[in-house]
This record gives sequence, C-alpha cells and structure tokens, in this order.
Amino acid sequence: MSLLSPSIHYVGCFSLVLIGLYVVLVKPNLIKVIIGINLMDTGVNLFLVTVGYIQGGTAPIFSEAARQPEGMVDPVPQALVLTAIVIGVSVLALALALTIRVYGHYGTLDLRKIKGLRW
Amino acid sequence: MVTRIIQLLLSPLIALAVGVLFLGLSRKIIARIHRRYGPPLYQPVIDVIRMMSQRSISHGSLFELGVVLALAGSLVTVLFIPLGGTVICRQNPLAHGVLCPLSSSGGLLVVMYLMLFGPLGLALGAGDSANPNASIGVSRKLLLALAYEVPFLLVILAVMSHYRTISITEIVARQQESGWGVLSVPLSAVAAFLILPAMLGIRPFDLVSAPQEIASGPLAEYGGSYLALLAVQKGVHLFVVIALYVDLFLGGGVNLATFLVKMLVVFVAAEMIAAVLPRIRIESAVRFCWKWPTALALLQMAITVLSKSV
Amino acid sequence: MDRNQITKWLKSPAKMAHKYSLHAVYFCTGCGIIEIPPVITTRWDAERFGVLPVATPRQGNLFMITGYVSLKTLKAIIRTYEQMPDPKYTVGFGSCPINGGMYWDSYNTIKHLDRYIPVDGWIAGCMPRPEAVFVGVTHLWTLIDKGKADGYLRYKRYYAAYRRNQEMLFGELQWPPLYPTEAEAEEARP
Amino acid sequence: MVSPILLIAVPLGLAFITPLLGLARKGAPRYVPAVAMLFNLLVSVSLLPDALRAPIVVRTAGWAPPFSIHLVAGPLGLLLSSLIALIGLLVAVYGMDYIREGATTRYHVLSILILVGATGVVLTGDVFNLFVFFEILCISSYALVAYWGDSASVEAGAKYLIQGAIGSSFVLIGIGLLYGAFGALSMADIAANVSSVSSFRLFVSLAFLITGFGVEAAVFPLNAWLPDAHSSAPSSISAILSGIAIKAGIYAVARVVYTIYGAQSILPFVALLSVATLLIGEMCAFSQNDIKRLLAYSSIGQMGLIVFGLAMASATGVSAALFVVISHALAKALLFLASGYMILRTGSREVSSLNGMGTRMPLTSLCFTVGAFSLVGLPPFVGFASKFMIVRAALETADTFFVVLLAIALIGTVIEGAYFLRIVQGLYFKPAPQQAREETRKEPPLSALVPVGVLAALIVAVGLYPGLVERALGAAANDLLDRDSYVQNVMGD
Amino acid sequence: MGAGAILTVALAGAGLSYPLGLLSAKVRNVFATAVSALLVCLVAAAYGRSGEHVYYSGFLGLDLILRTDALAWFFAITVSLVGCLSVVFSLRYVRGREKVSFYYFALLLVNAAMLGIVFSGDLLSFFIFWEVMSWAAYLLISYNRGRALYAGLKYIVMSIIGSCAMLVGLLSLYAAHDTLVISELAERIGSRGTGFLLGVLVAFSIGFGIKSAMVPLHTWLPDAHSEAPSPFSAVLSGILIKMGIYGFVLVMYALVGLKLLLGLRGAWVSFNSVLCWLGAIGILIPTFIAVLQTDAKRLLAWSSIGQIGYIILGMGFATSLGLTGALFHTFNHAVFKALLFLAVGAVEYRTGGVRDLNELGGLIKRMPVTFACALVGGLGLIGVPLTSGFVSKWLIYKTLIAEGHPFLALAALVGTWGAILYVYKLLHNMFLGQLPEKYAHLEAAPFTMRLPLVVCGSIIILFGILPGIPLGAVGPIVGSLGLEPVQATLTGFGPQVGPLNMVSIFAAAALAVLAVLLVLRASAAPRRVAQEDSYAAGSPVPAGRYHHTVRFYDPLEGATIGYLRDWADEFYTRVAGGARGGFDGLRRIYTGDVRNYVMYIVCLLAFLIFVQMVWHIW
Repeated sequence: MSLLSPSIHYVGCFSLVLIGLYVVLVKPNLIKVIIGINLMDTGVNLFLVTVGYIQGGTAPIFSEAARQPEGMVDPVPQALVLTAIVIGVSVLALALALTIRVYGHYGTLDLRKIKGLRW
Repeated sequence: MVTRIIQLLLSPLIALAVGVLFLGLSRKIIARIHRRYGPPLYQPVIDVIRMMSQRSISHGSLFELGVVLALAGSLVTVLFIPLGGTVICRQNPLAHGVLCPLSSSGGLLVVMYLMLFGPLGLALGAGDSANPNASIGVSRKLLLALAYEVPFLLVILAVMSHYRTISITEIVARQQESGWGVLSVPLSAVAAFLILPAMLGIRPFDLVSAPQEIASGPLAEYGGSYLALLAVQKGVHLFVVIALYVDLFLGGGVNLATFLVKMLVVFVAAEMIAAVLPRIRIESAVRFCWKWPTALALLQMAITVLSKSV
Repeated sequence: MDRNQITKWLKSPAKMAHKYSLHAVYFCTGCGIIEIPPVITTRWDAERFGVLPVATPRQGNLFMITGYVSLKTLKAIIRTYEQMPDPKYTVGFGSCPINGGMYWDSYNTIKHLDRYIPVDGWIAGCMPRPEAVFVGVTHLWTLIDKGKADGYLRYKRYYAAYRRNQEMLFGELQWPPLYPTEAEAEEARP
Repeated sequence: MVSPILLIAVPLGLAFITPLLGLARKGAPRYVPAVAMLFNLLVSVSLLPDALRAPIVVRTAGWAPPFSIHLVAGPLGLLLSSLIALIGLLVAVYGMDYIREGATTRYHVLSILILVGATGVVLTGDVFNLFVFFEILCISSYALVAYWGDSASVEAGAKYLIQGAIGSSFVLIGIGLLYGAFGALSMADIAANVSSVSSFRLFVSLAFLITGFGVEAAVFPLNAWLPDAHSSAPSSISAILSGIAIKAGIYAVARVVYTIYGAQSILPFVALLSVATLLIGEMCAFSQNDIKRLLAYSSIGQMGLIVFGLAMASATGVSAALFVVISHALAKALLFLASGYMILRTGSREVSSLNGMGTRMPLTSLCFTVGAFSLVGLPPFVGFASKFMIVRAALETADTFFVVLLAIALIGTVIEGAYFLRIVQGLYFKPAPQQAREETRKEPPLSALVPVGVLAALIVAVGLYPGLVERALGAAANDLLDRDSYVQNVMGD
Repeated sequence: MGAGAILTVALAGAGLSYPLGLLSAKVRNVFATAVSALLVCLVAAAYGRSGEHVYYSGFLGLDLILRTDALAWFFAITVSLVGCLSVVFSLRYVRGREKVSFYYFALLLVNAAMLGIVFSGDLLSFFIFWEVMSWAAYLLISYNRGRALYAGLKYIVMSIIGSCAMLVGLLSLYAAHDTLVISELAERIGSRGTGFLLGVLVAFSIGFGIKSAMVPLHTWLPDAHSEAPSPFSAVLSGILIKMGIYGFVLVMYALVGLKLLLGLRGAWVSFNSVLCWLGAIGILIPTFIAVLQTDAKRLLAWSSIGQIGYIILGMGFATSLGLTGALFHTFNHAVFKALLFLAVGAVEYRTGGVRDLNELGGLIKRMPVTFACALVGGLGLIGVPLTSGFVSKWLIYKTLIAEGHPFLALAALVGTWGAILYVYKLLHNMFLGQLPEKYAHLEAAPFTMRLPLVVCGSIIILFGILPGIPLGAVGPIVGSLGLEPVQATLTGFGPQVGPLNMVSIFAAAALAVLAVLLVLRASAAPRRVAQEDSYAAGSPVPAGRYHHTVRFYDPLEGATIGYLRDWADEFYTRVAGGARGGFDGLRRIYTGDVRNYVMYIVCLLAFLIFVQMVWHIW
C-alpha cells in the first residue's frame, strides 16, 4: 500500500488530476475550465478509492464467516468518495449555473475577456 | 550704595555726552576729509535743541513708544558695560572702581540682548508710522543686523570661550592681567573691526537710513522731539558699540580717561574708513559680512576651541 | 562765539537753534536745483552754517522751492509744506516761484506762490548763484532773529484763506484741512 | 448539559425547514437565521466554561474516536463558534431588512448553511468531516457571492468557485495521502502517529492541505478570489465572509499544521508568507477606490497579521493571533455592515461617495469610525489590545527574525492607518457629493443600526476590558499548541 | 488620589460635553469652560504631591498606574493652563460653525489625554493616552476641512509611525524586564547591555521626535499647525508637541537615568550629542524657513520647530543648567506660542479667515490689546530681557558656553536673530503699517478672546521679572532626575550660576523709560495725524495701499530660498509618492484572469514541495 509503489492506478489518477489542472491553467474557455475541474475531481476520487483498494480484495461485507478482514478492501475511502462525488456534483451544478449567468452578462465564455473585477 | 547711585547716574550721562560728541566729531571728520570746513563740533546739540523745539507729529502710541524703547534700551545697555577702572576684587568689582553699575546682573549675553532694544524699538515705531520707506528701512536694518550678528556672535563666543566666562568685567580684568584681547584673539579683533561700521550704521553700511533712496528709512516719519531722541539714541548706541569693542579687545581702561581715549582712537579709525567709502547695497553688505569677517571669526573660534581643548 | 551770541542763546535757545540748524527740504521743481549741489558740497559747504539737506519734510525746518511751480507740482508743495513740523521757513528760490519768471505767460505755471503757501523770503535770480543762497540764508537769520519769519503762523491764522485759494485752483482737495477752517470752527462752536 | 452537536444539528435542521416555513408564511424565513444563531450563541457561550476545563468530545454512533466521526468542542472551537454565532446573529438581524430583492428565502437558507459550515469546521475532530463542512461553507458562499446576479457578482462567484474547487481538490488529495499513510481520519489519531511516517511523504500531504485550506484562508498568494468575492457579495455576506469564513480557513490551516502535523519548523516560512500577505493586502487596499474592495484587501492584511501571530508558535503569539481574529471579526463585520447601507444610500461604491456621510447618517458613521479606528489599532478600541499583544508576542520571542518581520508588519499598520483615516476624514470633513447636498439626515432601519451599534459597543467594551476574552484566549491557544493533551483528551478513554 | 480625580474630571468632561452640546450650546460652553478651569485648580492644588497608585489592574496582564511627582505636575499645569485658555478662546472662535459639540469633545479629550500622559506611572497607560491624544488631535486638525485634511492625514500617518516605533521600544523593555511600571523599570534597566538600551532609546526617540517635531521628523507640523483651528493650533504648538519633550525627559532621565545615558557613547558620538546637533539644526534651518513664510500660522509653526530645537538642545546636555533651561523654556514656549497663535486666531476671526501676511496690516489701530499681547509674546519668543523667554534662553546659552560648545551656541544665538526677523515680520505685516480700507471698521477682538491673550502676556512678563517662581517648580524636577538643582533666587540667579538679576534690570529699564518719557513730556505735545498723512514725496497716499509686505526680506529670500527648502519633507513626499506608485503597480498581480490565480495556487504548492526537497524545512 505504499504510495509510490509502481502502481498503474496511482499513475492513472494523478495523470487525470494533472490533465485537469492543465486544462484549468491553459484553456481560456470557462466551460473547458469547468471540465478541467471535473477531471481533477474525478482523478482525486479515483485516488481516494485506490488508497483503500487491495489487490484482489473483496468487498468489506462479512457475508461468510471464513472471510478475514485482511482480505477486504477498506470501506472508508469508498464512503469518502461517495461524499466527494456528491460535493463535486453540486459544485459542478453551481458552476454551470453561474456559467450561464456569466454568459448572459458578458456574451462570451472567454476568461480573457471576463475581467470585470481586477486589481 | 551712594557710589552705586552715582554710578547709575554717571554712566548714562557719560554715554550721552560722549555719544553726542562723537556724532559731531564724525561730521567734522568727514567734512575735513572731504576738504570742507564742516559744522562745529557741537552742531548735533544745536540740532537736538532745534528738533526738541519743533512740534512733532505722531502716528500712534507705538510710534512714540518705539522711540522711548529704543533710547531707554540703549541707555540701560550702558549700565552693563564697564567704562574703565581696575578690578581689584573679583567677587565684588563694584566696590573697586570699575564704572559698571550693573555688572552683577548679567553679562555679555544680557548686553547682547539689550542691544536689541535699539533696533527693535525703532523698528516697531517705524512700523507704526505706516510708511513703506520706513518698512523697507526696517527690513534692511534687521537683515543687516542678521548679517553682522553672525560674525559678531562668533567673535563674542570666541572671546567668551577664550576667557571661559560670560562676564565682561571678568574679561576686562583678565585682559588687564595678561595682555589685551587684540593680541590673544587677534583675528576676532580684526573681524569685529570689519563689522564695526555695520554695527554703527555708518558708511559703507548706512543703507538703513539711506536718505537719498528710502528717505532715511525708519526715520522717514519721525520729526521734532522724537527725531531728537533718536539722534541721541544713535549717539548712545555708538558709544555702546565702541565701548564694547574697547572692553573686549583693548583691555578696557585703567580709568575713565584712558577708556575714552581708546574709544576715540577706535572711533576715529572707523570714521576715517567710512568717510572714503560709498554706500553699498544690502545684498553686498550681507555677502560681505558673511564672507570675510565670518571667515576670520570662525578661524579664530576654531583656534580657540582647539587650543582650549588640547 | 561772541558774548552777544551767548546771551541770545540763553534768552531763546529754540530760536537760536533754529537759526543754526536749518535743515532744508529742497523741493526740486525745475532747473533751480542745479545750483544746490555746489552749495552743499565741498566748494561752498553749507553745512558749516548748519544748513543740511534732509530726506523728508518731517525732519526739516527750511523749505526751499527751487524752480518754476506748475499746477501739478503745487499740490505736492502744499502737501509737503503741511507735513513739515512747526516752526518752519519757506524760501522761494529763483525768479520763477516769485512771479513765473520766463514762464510768466504759461497757462500751467503758478505766478504767485505766496497765494497758496506763506513764503518767508525770496532769492532772486535766474539762476541765483550759490553766494546768493548764502545771502538768503543770512537774511533768513535776521528775519528769525526779529521774529519776522512767521510764515507758519500766518498759514495757521489765515488758513481758511489759503485753503480757499488752493481749492479755487484744484477744486476739492484730497486731504483734510490741516487746521480747522472757519466753517468747521463754527460748526464746532454750538 | 447540552451536546455541542446541537450547534450543528439545530441550525442545519432550521435551514432545511426554512423553505417550508416560507411556504407557510411569506415573511417567516427572514427570522430563521437569527433564531438559529441566537440558539448557537447561547449554547456555545454556555458550553464555554466547561470547555475551558476540559474539551467536550462528542462521539457519533457510539464508536470510540479513531473510528467514529466525532466533534471536539475545545476552548478554541467553542470560542470560535461563539464568535461565529455572534457575528452570524448580528448579520442575520441585519439581513432581515437588508435583503429585499431576489430569492430571499434561499438567501436565508444559504446564510445559515455558511454559518453551520463554519461552526462545523471549528468543532469537528475528523479530517474528512472538516472537508465536508468546509465544502458546505464554500458552496453556500459561492452561491451567496453571486446573489445579486449582476455581472460583477456572477463573475466573482464563478472565479471564487474555480479557485475554491481547485483548493478543495487539493484538500481531498491531501486527505487521501493522509489516509493512505495512517488509515485513519481522526485528527487526534493521526497526530498520535504522525512521527511514524517518513517525512517527505507526509510533507506532500501537508503541502496539499495547507494549499487547499489556504485558499479559503486567503494567505498570499492564494487570496486572489477574496477581493472579488467580498466586494461583490451583499454586504451582509461580505461581513460573514470577512469576519468568519476566512477565519474558518485559517483555523483549518492552523489545526492541520499544529495539531495534526506538529509542523513547527515550517513556521518561519509561514511567517514570511504572512508578512507578504499583510503588506500586499495593505498596499492594495491603499490604492483602492472601491470601499468594499478596500475593506476586502484590508481583510487580507489582517489575515497576514493573524498568520504572523500564529507563526510565532508561542502561547502568547497564538493567543494574540486569536485576539486579532476576534477584533478583526468584530471590526470588519461592523465596517461591512455599516458601509452596506451607505452604499445603498448613495448607489455608488466609490470611497468618495462616502464623503459627508457624517451628517447624513451620523450614528452609522460613528460606528464606522469606531471600526476603522479599531482596525488601525488605536486605543481604547479592541484593535489596539490585539495589536499590542501581537507586538508583545513578537518581541518576547527575542528572535531577530521575528523582530525584523514585526518591523515590516508595522509598516503595514502605517499604511492601514493612512487609508482608513482618510476615509474617516471623508466621512466627517469632506463635503458631500453635489447631488447629495440637500439630503437630510436619515439613518438605516433599526435592524441594521442595532447590529452595527452592538458591534461598536463590543469593540469599545472589549477594548476597555480585554479581560472579557483574555482567559478564553489563553486556553484556546493552549488547545491549539498542546498536541499531547489534545490527543489525550480525544483518545483518552 | 489627586491624579485619579483630575483624570476622571478631564475624561468625564470630554465625554459629557458632546451630549450636553446636543441639548444646549450654552450649557455646553459653560460646562467646557468650567471643566477646564476646574482642571487648572485641581492640578494647581496637587502641587508638591507625589505618589503612585494602581487604577486598573490586569489590562492584558499588566497593571496600569497613575503617578504624581514634580515632573508630572509641571507638565500638567502647563497642559491644563493652555488647555483652559484655548477653551475660553474657542467660545467665540467656533461659535456658529459646524460640529461645535464635536469640537469641544475632541479638544477636551486631547487635554484629558495629555493629562493622562503626564500622570501615567507605567509605559502602557502612557502609550494608551498617547494614542488617544494622537487620534483626537487628528480629528481636530481635520476640523477646518480643505487643506486641513491633507495636514491631518500627514499628521496621523507620521504619528502612527512614531507610535509603532514607541510600541516596539516599550515592549522590548517589557520583554527584557517584564514590567512596564516606570519606577520598577528604572531599577532594572541597567541589567541589559548598552546596545539594547540604545536601540530602545532610538525607538523612543523616533516616537517622541515625531511628536515634538524634532528635525528631521518635523514635517507634519507646518501643515498641521497652520491648518488646524487657531485655538487648537495653540494647544498643538503650546503643549501637544511638548508631550514629546516630556517623553524625552521621562525616558532619558527618569527611566534610563543619567549614568547609563552618559554611558551611551561610541568613539566619536554619543546619544546626547546627536540629539544636541539635531536640536541645533532644528534651530537654524526652520527659523530661517519661518522668515520666508507668508502665512501667519505657518510662520509660527516653523518657529515652533525652531523653539523645540532650543529645548532639545538644552535637554540633550544632561546638565542641571541645561535641563532647567529646557524645562523652563518648555513652559515659556507653551505660553508665548499659545499667545501668538491665539492672537493670530483673533485676527483671523475678525477678518474672516485671512492670515496671509500680505493682505493684512495696520490692525494695531483696530485691535490694540491683541497687538500688545502679541508683542509681548513675540518679545518672549525672541527672548528679550524682562520676558520669561529671556531667562530660559539665557540658561540654555549659558549651558552651551559652560560646556564648551561655541558652535552650538552660535546656532542658538543666530536662531534668535532669525526669531527677531520673523517675529517682526509677523507683527509688522499684521498689525503695523497701513490699515487696508476693508478693515477700517473692524471691531476689536471679543472679550473671551482677549482674556487668554492678556493672561498669557501677564505670565510672560511676570515670570520674566520674577523667574524664581517657575524655577522653584523646576528645581525639584531636576533634583528628582538625579541632577543638582540650579540655585535660583526669586529674581534670577546668584553668582554661583552666573549673576543674573532680572529685578535690577527691570528697575534700570523702568528708570530709563521714565527719564525718556519725562524728556518727551517737556517738549511740545505731538499732533496726531491720520495714516494717509505720510511722506510720499508730496503725493497723497492712497488709503491702505501703501503697505510694504510682499517679500519683506527680499535680499535674504533671494540669497537663501534655494537652500531653505524642507528637504526632509521633500524626501518623505517623494518616498510616499514612490510608495503609492509601487502599491498601484503591485495591485496588478490581481490580473482578473482566474487562470493566473489558479497558477498562483499551484505555484505555492510547487514551491512548498520544492523548498522541502531542497532545504528540508520539515
């Protein structure tokens, strides 16, 4: 369960985060930025799940008496991820709603032009 | 006590007499140098009597008060200046023949401040006369005072630093013991002599009361008895300045007669220079005073301070 | 000084002092003033008689009007005269102040100065030489001695007349009367 | 004894029944926030004396701390929750009349949610729970910033949201890393084990958490959203954001750094950041022309001061910082609330439009002046006492580094004095703008005057008698600094 | 108990004056006057008392203490006296203006805070009262609006800088010695090194220097003094800047003590000598800048800086003569500067706010009492004998000469000549010369304005002739500060100090004046003439337009105006301007593009990790 163990999961989720970050940093379109944020969110959620995952583990349900807790994946991250997804969705919804209003006011989604507030 | 009262009366009277005499003398000297016959020596007395008999005008009470202040101030100053005599007992110079009634009430600093009364009184009175010529004259007077006061203060400070005292009687006594100030602080003596005409208000520094440009400046509106008193004040002021010079640099006088002789010498020397010089402008006067006399006095003061601290 | 002088001094010092301390206001109206510099400088040295030029009328007691008097100048002359403290003596210098001189037919020149201010003496000539000035001064001395140089007293006594003359020439004067005129005096008397 | 959980549960419940109340009676929702916050205030204050003796630990679902989600109502938590409830109550009273247009019911719901979020943040003992409450706080504030719906507020909301979302992601990554390392979410549990893991891996999680929470705490250079959001929100919300929300952020950062990691050695670095924050905040505020933006930048400056105090890692330093938290919350809430009606009156946010307010709204202006003086740190107002404590703490460290930083920080105070006192001059001594000359004296409604007046009175009272909060401050500072007893208290039995 | 009662009365008076003003203007005026007069009485009654008592225990863990002793009493009587006079003067001055209640509130608050400062027994309450004084004064300086706003802002900003320095200084002392009570600190102060002590003293000096307008920290003063309402200018110049002097005396002598203070010297300079030279520069340059001013109050303001130079010069020498002179001059300057500001205020009040020296003139005819008092004040400022200013200046000169510093003495004496120039310019341009036609029917100043002037003038003359009265109060202070008190007699000094006998000078002067007056009486009575009857080469004088004021000292101005600029102010202004530009540029980091903001966040994260990798900060 070492953090930097050569695990494809970690590479995958962190690349998602980085791609999201790249989009946020580079793309001037507000929608694309929101997509980037969402990509980051997804990456982070994946990461959380991965943290609790055990290769070849089973669901943490004591359905059979023989099952030992050691073989189960950690259930807590999954609970966390559920919460995080809910939060992410609400942020996304709010973001999109705001995007519509921004478009209504500025007639554009180009972040280079949405600079009413600065300095 | 009686000596004291006599002294109190005597020294202003001497100052009055000698001052007025000096005024006449100055006119006579200048006339002779100009190859004129000149007025009689007592001409200022006639002038004063004539002016006293004229009915003067007044612009207000300060106009009158200014004159009183000026003359009274000059007369009081005389009381602080030793006019000859030897000090026998340092603690009580009064009892032993120094003609200086108020030697115990101050010192050089008081004299310097009292010498203010003359110009200040005249300035206030002239200011009240509401004449712009007078105002210009006062402005010049104060500036000239500032100009000569810088070297003069340096001179006085050098003398005070040299003798480590602010009492004039003490300074005079020390000179009579150990040689005149003109020898121990020579550069200061020269500097003081250079600014003497400015302090006396004679040529080339008579720009304050320049009759031809600003209608005699502060005196423009003065006539009659006030002008008479101002003429007397001028004489007393003359006396004070020259007496101070004699006290500071020429060792005062062993008695009144030697003192007056020394004064006469200094005065005639200053007048002879004045007689051959034209009037200079105020800027030039300020520049002159802040150049040579100041440099000399500064040099002397530096020497004094260094030699005392070593 | 002879004994005579001393008794005079003792008797009336003011009068004597006035005699020997004639501080003059030279009113340089015209060419007359050209003769004054020699008078007061080395060549003739008026100072030995106590005659000295002064800067303002407040300080003097001798008023010399040197040259023709135009209308405009007269105003200044009257003003200056009134500013001098009493006692004071006026001397007309040269022929112009006396009767207009060579400007006798000018529309703008005063022919009779003494109609407007009192004049104690005249020095005739066009120009009078410096010697004439000294003659004038010595004459003034005798007048003072005798008490006849009383122009300032006449001015006071007949001020109403003088003022009227002045006003005839200039109309309303810009300065208030020096002495109470008759009208005012009557007003003051209830 | 009431359970601290009610501090969260009751307002949360009230928040959700508010729309229903709105259906029943049209005017009802606007009273709900006030009721909720009054309840919170009473409960927190009544709990405070107990908490000063020992922290109250509340376990949910009957599990012992490492496994359950639990609340730790220590002195610090309850002190802050009292402050939150106090400011919340006053703002709620203010909001009754101030919010007239728009979706008022939703405003009131969201305003409760912000406060609940903040209360949760300061009371929770669980890292993920901290995150969740944090998100409640953030999301409701995104929405409230955009409340007016004009271009500025919508833009500010969107920008705030983007930065906040990035911050949340970072926090989540940090939590993930922590969980990966310790397999636990309880702060006390992690704190107990923190030295057992190699330092670099931990540091990465620390960095993520600091950065993530730092966005809300407005530490330089994470504070770009703040001036936009604070200036565009309704003034009541600005007061909450400035008075409470960023304090919650700073609380989170402090908890993470002190309690979880015990990372005292990075504090000099934080101190540098804090002084940079302070200077940049004050400098930007100095050249501002928009009153609310100016106040927002000034908040950044004050945050710098708070972080500076915290970074000293001494009991006096931390209690000084907490004192600044209190004084700034009071003063800044006062300033935003007072300026709210002034802006409404003039219709302009230009600083110059406040000119001559002293005659048009004398009481409001007086309170504004009190707030401004307090922020500048003039006695006898509370700002003086707090600044005095900061300076005393910095000098007591006897560390040249902190003394030099203090000198720089005091430059910030000077700049602050310059711009605030310029505004005060404008209030009283500059002529009103032309169109407002004829206006007569008219104060805002009572619902605004009362909170503003109460805040001003508190500023003077605490300034004159700092003993009111001093004892709680010491205990709270201890709560933050003393990891061992924190762990012991939570894990204890 | 005395100090507590005084402060209670002062603070309650300030607090009550505002609500009373809302009720009735007349009640408020009577109340304010009564309170300030009561304060004078209370302070006077506290003469000779000494003691300390705690009035507030546990403010931030510290006890606040009130202390009464000779030093405190001396400053307190100065404060309450000038404060009372300015309140009386204000009665007419502010009548009918806006925010009068506020004005009285702030004025009384400033006075109360100053009393608090002098009665403080510990540095924390000292600082608290100091700050209250600062902001109350800031509100009052801004009272006149217009340019006053700039002046007020400049004042308060510099004041905050000074307070910050002071705060650092006093809390360093606290950190080192764990107490802020002055008497306790004085015992423990020696336990740290001289470097620490010097640092603390410098920090305090910045604070006190700014408040007392010591060169080069004076730049707020000319603006503030000239723009404040005149009664408050009197307070500002008379007593508020003296609080800086009080602070200096307190910290240098009462706290640090003479022995340690004199130990603060390097190879070339010592703390004292730096202070002295700053004082000398402060005499010379501001005095001549004052000569060039055309605004009456600005002229007086610059003159205040110059006079503060004298006080600092006297105080810096740490000799009993110098300290006596400095303390006495503090009192004197309070009185005559208050007088002059109030006189200018009276003129300003009657002429409708004119204080441009080129537009006034001849007012002696309309306001003779005001002029006479201003003349006395001006003479005192110059230090003419028979005014109290002479004695204090004489003491200071005497110190300089006795200590062998002729160059400092030169600065002081030349400064006096500069004082003559500006005092005469002030008096002449306002009161003498031709009366302009528009002021021909001006009324004399009202009674409540003349009364303070006359009181001040009488004090100056009285203490000038009998300097022993105030010196009797100064003596114990000097004694309590570890120096030998100067042996003063009622009329001056005995031979051991250097003979000075003011009564004999007075008698001589009176006799001389009498004699001259007799001579004048013997001659013919003068004839009064109108101002138009003036020599102008025979031309009639245009009424009131014949007054020489513009560029009164033209040659001096031409020669010196290039050098006599306020370098310090220019420097500060430039720094402030640069800082503004810098701040404005700095704002640009908030570009408005949210992607940049995200970049900042990411950068911080990356930077944190980078720092850890390179330096292992944790």
